[in-house]
Amino acid sequence: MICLKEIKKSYNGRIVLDIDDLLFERGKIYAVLGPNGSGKSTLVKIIKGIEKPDSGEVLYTGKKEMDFAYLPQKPYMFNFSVLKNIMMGIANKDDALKKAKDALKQVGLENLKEARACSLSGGEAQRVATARILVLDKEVVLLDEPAAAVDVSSIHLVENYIKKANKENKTTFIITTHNPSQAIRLADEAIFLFEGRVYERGEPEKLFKNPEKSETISFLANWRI
Amino acid sequence: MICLKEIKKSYNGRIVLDIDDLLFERGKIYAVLGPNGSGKSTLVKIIKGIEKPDSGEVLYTGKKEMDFAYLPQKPYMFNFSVLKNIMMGIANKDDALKKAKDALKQVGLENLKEARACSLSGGEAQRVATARILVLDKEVVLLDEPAAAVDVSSIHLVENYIKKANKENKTTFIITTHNPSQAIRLADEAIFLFEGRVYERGEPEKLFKNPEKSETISFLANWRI
Amino acid sequence: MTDILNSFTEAFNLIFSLDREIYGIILLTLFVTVFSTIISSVIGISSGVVIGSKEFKGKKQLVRVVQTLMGLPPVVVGVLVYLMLSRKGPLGELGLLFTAPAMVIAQVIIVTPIIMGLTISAIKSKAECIEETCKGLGLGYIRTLAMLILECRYQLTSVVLAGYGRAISEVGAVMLVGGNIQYHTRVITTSIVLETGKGNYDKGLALGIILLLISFIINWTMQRIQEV
Amino acid sequence: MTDILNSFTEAFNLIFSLDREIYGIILLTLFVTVFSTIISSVIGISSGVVIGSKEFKGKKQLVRVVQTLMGLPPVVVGVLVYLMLSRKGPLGELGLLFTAPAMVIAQVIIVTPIIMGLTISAIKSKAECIEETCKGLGLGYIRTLAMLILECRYQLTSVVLAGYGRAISEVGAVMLVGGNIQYHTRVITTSIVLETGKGNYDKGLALGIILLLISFIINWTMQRIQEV
Amino acid sequence: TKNDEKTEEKSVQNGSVLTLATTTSVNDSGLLEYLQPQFEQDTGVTLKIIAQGTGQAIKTGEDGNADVLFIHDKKSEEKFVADGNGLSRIELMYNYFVLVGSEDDPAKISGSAKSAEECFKRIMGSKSFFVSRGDDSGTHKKELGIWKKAGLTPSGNDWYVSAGKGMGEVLKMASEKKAYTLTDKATFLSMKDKLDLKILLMDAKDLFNQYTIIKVNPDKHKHVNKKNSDKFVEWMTSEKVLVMINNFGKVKYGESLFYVNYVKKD
Ligand SMILES: Nc1ncnc2c1ncn2[C@@H]1O[C@H](COP(=O)(O)OP(=O)(O)OP(=O)(O)O)[C@@H](O)[C@H]1O
Ligand SMILES: Nc1ncnc2c1ncn2[C@@H]1O[C@H](COP(=O)(O)OP(=O)(O)OP(=O)(O)O)[C@@H](O)[C@H]1O
Ligand SMILES: [Mg+2]
Ligand SMILES: [Mg+2]
Repeated sequence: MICLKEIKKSYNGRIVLDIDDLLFERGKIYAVLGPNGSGKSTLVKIIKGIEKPDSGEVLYTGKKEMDFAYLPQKPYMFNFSVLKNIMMGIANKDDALKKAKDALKQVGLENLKEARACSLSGGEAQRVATARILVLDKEVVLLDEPAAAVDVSSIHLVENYIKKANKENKTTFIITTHNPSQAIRLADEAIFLFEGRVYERGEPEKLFKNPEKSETISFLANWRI
Repeated sequence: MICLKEIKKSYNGRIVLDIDDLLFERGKIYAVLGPNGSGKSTLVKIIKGIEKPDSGEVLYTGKKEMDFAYLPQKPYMFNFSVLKNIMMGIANKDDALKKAKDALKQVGLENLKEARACSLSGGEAQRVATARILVLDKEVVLLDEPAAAVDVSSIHLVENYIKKANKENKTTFIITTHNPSQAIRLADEAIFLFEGRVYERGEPEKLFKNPEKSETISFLANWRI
Repeated sequence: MTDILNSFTEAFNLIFSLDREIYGIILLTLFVTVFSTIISSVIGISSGVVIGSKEFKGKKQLVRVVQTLMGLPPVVVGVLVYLMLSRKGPLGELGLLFTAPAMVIAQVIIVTPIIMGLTISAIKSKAECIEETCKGLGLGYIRTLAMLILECRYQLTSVVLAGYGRAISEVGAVMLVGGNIQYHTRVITTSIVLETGKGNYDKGLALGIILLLISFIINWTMQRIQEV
Repeated sequence: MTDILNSFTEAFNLIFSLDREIYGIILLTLFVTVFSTIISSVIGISSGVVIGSKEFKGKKQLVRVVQTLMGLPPVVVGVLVYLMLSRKGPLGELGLLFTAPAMVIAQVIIVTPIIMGLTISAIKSKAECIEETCKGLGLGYIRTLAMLILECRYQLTSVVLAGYGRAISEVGAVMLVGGNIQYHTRVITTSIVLETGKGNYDKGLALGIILLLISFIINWTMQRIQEV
Repeated sequence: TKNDEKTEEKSVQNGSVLTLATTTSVNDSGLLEYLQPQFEQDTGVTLKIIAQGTGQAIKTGEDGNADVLFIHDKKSEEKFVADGNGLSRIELMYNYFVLVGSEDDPAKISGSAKSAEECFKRIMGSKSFFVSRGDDSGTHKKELGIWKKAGLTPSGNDWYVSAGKGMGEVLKMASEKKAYTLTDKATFLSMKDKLDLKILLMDAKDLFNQYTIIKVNPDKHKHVNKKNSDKFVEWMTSEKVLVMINNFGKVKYGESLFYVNYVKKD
C-alpha cells in the first residue's frame, strides 16, 4: 500500500499539490486525470521520491519507492540502440536480450531494434520508453502519460501490455493520462485532480459518466464532442 | 499554394518519406495523420525547409517557406518568462505585449504570464508554444502535434484559436495529430500517411467513417473503442 | 611549511603596503587579462557558435585543429609575436614590442582557441532544438545565434572563466613580448617568475595568493552577471 | 619571417635526426602530460559529475572556488609542490624532487580544477533529465553518474582536451619541480624555455611545432575514441 | 653519443647521482655540457644539472636539494658558507664581464673608456637606454655594485630598463632597443650572430668575474651525497680538467671563455 498523508508542495510560493489523504492499493491500476498543471506529474514524482514534498509524508508498506519503476513525462533516450536502451535497467543480464526483444514486440516496434534511440520519432520514443520500464517487472509502476504521442492504432498495444503485467504479476500501476476513455479501458480507479487537490475518485466509467463536482463536469464538458 | 513533387527522404538507407505529388491550397486547414514513424514530422520539416529531401522539390507560390511559422514536435522553451517567450518572434515591438497577453488568454494560461517558461508542465508548455506561433499572424502555419499533451478541457481552446486565425486571416494550417476526432473538428482535409506514403486524403469525416484502403481501416480499427 | 605561512603574511603586507609598484602591477595584470579575455571571448564565442551549430564539410578536421590549438604553448606564441613585432619583423614599424598591447595580442592568440573549442562543444547539445524552434518563429540567423548563446550562458560563463584562468596564469608569452620591464610591462605572473628566480619563494607565493584573489573577484563578478 | 621558415626546417630536421635526446624529451613529455591528464580526468570528471548533479548548500561557493582554481598560476603550483617535496619539506623523505613523478603531481594540481570546473557546467543541462530517467529505471547512483558521463562524452572529450592543452603547454611548474635536467626531466616546454633563454628563437619555435604535432595526434586519437 | 650511452648505463648500474645547481649564465655558456660526458665517464657518477637564477640556485642548496653549487656571486656565496650551508668557497676560474651596446654608441664609450664606472657615468649623462637584468643574479649584482661605486642611482629613470629576465633575453632586448647592457662574455659570444650588439668595453678591472664551486654541507643535510661531491671537486680541480676549461671556446670563438685561477690549498 502507498499512502499520502497531508502532502503539500509549492513552487515559488504557488501551491501545486495539496493532498490530505490518498491511498493506493497493491495490484490495482490507477488513472490520474486533471487539467494541465493540476499536479499530476508532481504527484507521481513525489510518490517516486524524485521531488520532496514541503510537508507531509508518503507511507509505504511492502516495496519502497526505491523499487518502483517510473516513466517520466519526458523520458531521456540514451544515445545507443533501442535494444540496448531497453536492456539498460534489467539486472539479470542472462535473459536480458530475450526480454528486451519481447518487450519491443509488445509495443509493436520489433523493426526498430537496431535504430539509434535518440533519432526516434516522438511516438516511437514514447513506446520504447514504456517498454523499457515494463520490461523490468517491478511490483509498482508509475507511468506519466505513457500514451500522449502514441498513435490511435498502437495505443491498444501499450494498454494491453499494461493489463497483461497487471494480470500476470499483480503489478500496481499509477498512470497519468489526458484521455478519459483510456482511463475507462484501463483503470480500476480514476482520480481526478484539480489545482493540486483530489476532487473525485472512483470507478472510471461511473466517475466520468456521472461526475458529481462542477469542476469534473466542466473538465469533461468537451470530451467526445 | 505549396506543392511537393516526387519527394524522397531516407535516414540510414531507410525510406521514411516518399511522396509523388501533394498539394496544399492557401486558406485551408489540413490535418496529417498516420501511425508513429509514418513520416508526419518529416513531412512538415521538409515543407518548412528544416530538413532537405534527398530528391524532389517543394514548390511555393506566394509566401516562401521562410515566412512560414512552424511549431516543432518538441518546442524549446527559452529560459525567461512565458510572456517574453511569446513576444520573441513578434517583429513589431509596439503592440507585442498586448498581443502576447491576448495569445496567452486564447490558450487559457493568463495566470502563468510571469512563470519561467522552462518550468512549465508538459501541457502548459505545449499551449504556450502554440500561442507563441499563432501570435505571429503568419499566412502559413505548420503545427506538429500541437495538442498531444493538452488536457481534454483545454483542447477546444487551442482548436478555436486555430479556427479563428483561419477564418479571420485566411491562415493556411498544416497540422499533424493523432486524434481523428480533432481532424474532423478542425480540418478541411485529412491526409493519411502510412510508411511515408500518402494512402488517402479527403474530407475528414468522410475519410474516417468510410476509409477505403485496408491500411486506413486497420489504423482506425481501435479508434473510439 | 613555515614558508607557506610566511607567504600569507607577506601577501597581506604587500596588499596593504600602499606600495605604488605593487598596485601598478596589479592594475596592469587586470588590464591585460581582462582585455584579452574580452577580445578572445568575442572572437571565440561568435566563431564557436557558428562552427558548432552548422554542419559542413571539413568541420571535424577544423574542430581538431582548434582543439589542438587549445594546447598552444605560451612561449611559442610569445616567440611568434616577438618575431612579428620585432624591429626586423613585418610589424616592427608599429613599435609595439615590450608594451602592454603586445601582451594583449599574445594572450588573445593563446586564449581564443580555448574559448572557441569549448564553445563548439558546449552549444552542441542544445543547438539543433533551439535552431529548429527559432526558425519556426521566423528569427533570423544572427538572432538565432544570439538565443543560442543566451540559452547556453551558464556553460559559456565557465568557458570564458577557463579562458580567463589561462590568461591570468600564463607567463611565457607576456614575459617574451612584454619584457617584464619594471614599472612598464611587469605583471603578477612575471613578478612571480622573477621572485622565484631570485629564490624568494615566499614572495612568489605571496604574489600568487594576490593573483588568486583577483581571479576570485573576477569569478565572483562574472557569476553575478550570469545570474542576472 | 625567415626565422619562422627556418624553424619549420629545423623542426623537420629535429624529428628526423634520430637524435636520442630529442626522442627522450618527446617521450617524457608524452608520459608526463598523458599521465597527469588521465589522473586529473579521473579526479576532475568524477568529482565534477557529483558536484554538478547534486544540489547542496554552499554549492555556488564551491563552484566559484573551483573555477578560480582554473587560473592557478603554474609557477605558484610549482613553488608549493617544491616546498612539499623539498628535502626540508614534509614529503622530502620521498626524494621525489627533480623527478618525473614530481612533474606529474604538479600538473595534476593544475589540470584537475580545469577539468572539474568545466565538467560541472558541461553536465548541468542534461543532468536532471538523465537522473530522473535513471532513477525511474532503478539504476544505482554510480551507474547513473556513469550514464551521465557517457551521454556527455562529446563535451567531456573537449573538456579533457582543454585540460591536456594546459598540461602540455605549461612550463612554470615542471621547470621548478622537474629542474629541466638533461636526459632526466627535460620536456619539450622546458627545452623551449631553455632555447629561447639562450636567444635561439628558431630552435624554440621548432620545438613548439613538434609539441603541436604531438598535441594534434593526441587530439586525433581522443576524437577517434569518442566516436566509437 | 656512443660514449654517452655507455656512461649512462654504467652510472645507472651504480645508481650514483650528483645534483649540481648552477646559474643559467654558466649553463648557457655550454661549459658544463662540454665537461659532463668526460666527468661521467671518469667517475661513473651521473651528473644532474639544474640551471636556475642565482638566488634560486642558492636556495636549492640551502634546502638540501643539490649536492654542489657552481655560481658567481661572491657576497651570497660568502653568506651561504657563513650560514653553515656550504663547506668552503673553491675559486675555480674567472673571466670578465663585458659592456655591450649598439653600433651607434650614443654615450661614446667605444675605445675611449677604461673602466665600467666611467662608462656608466657617460650612459647616465647621455640618458642612453640601458637594460638591466633586474633579477638579483650575479651579473645584476655586479652591475648594481658599479653604479654604487660611481655614486649614481639609475633606478626610476626612463632610460634605465629593469627587465627581470635571463641573460639571453636581456641581450635580445638590448639589441631590439639599441640599448647598452652588461653581460658575461660567454653568453654574449654564444649569441653574437643573432644580435646587433658589439663589445664596447672588455677586460676592465672592475668587471672581474669569479666563478666558484661550493659543496653543500653534508652535516646540515643528510641527503647530500658527500662522496660524489668530493669526487666532483677533485675531478674539476684535476690538472686535466683545468686544461680543458682553459681551452673551452678556443675552437669556436678563437679565444678562451674562462681562465682557471684555482690555487691548490694545503
Ligand atoms: N520546477 C518547477 N518550478 C516551478 N513551477 C513548477 C515546476 N514544476 C512544475 N511547476 C508548476 O507546477 C504545476 C504542476 O505541474 P505538473 O507538471 O505536476 O502538472 P501536470 O498536471 O503534470 O500537467 P500536464 O498535464 O501539463 O503534464 C504547473 O503549473 C507547473 O507550472
Ligand atoms: N534523424 C533521424 N535519424 C534517423 N532516423 C530518423 C531521424 N528522424 C526520424 N527518423 C525516423 O524516420 C521515421 C519518421 O519519423 P517522423 O518523426 O517523421 O515520424 P512521425 O510520423 O512524426 O511519428 P510520430 O507520430 O511518432 O511523431 C521514424 O521511423 C524515425 O525513427
Ligand atoms: Mg505532467
Ligand atoms: Mg512526429
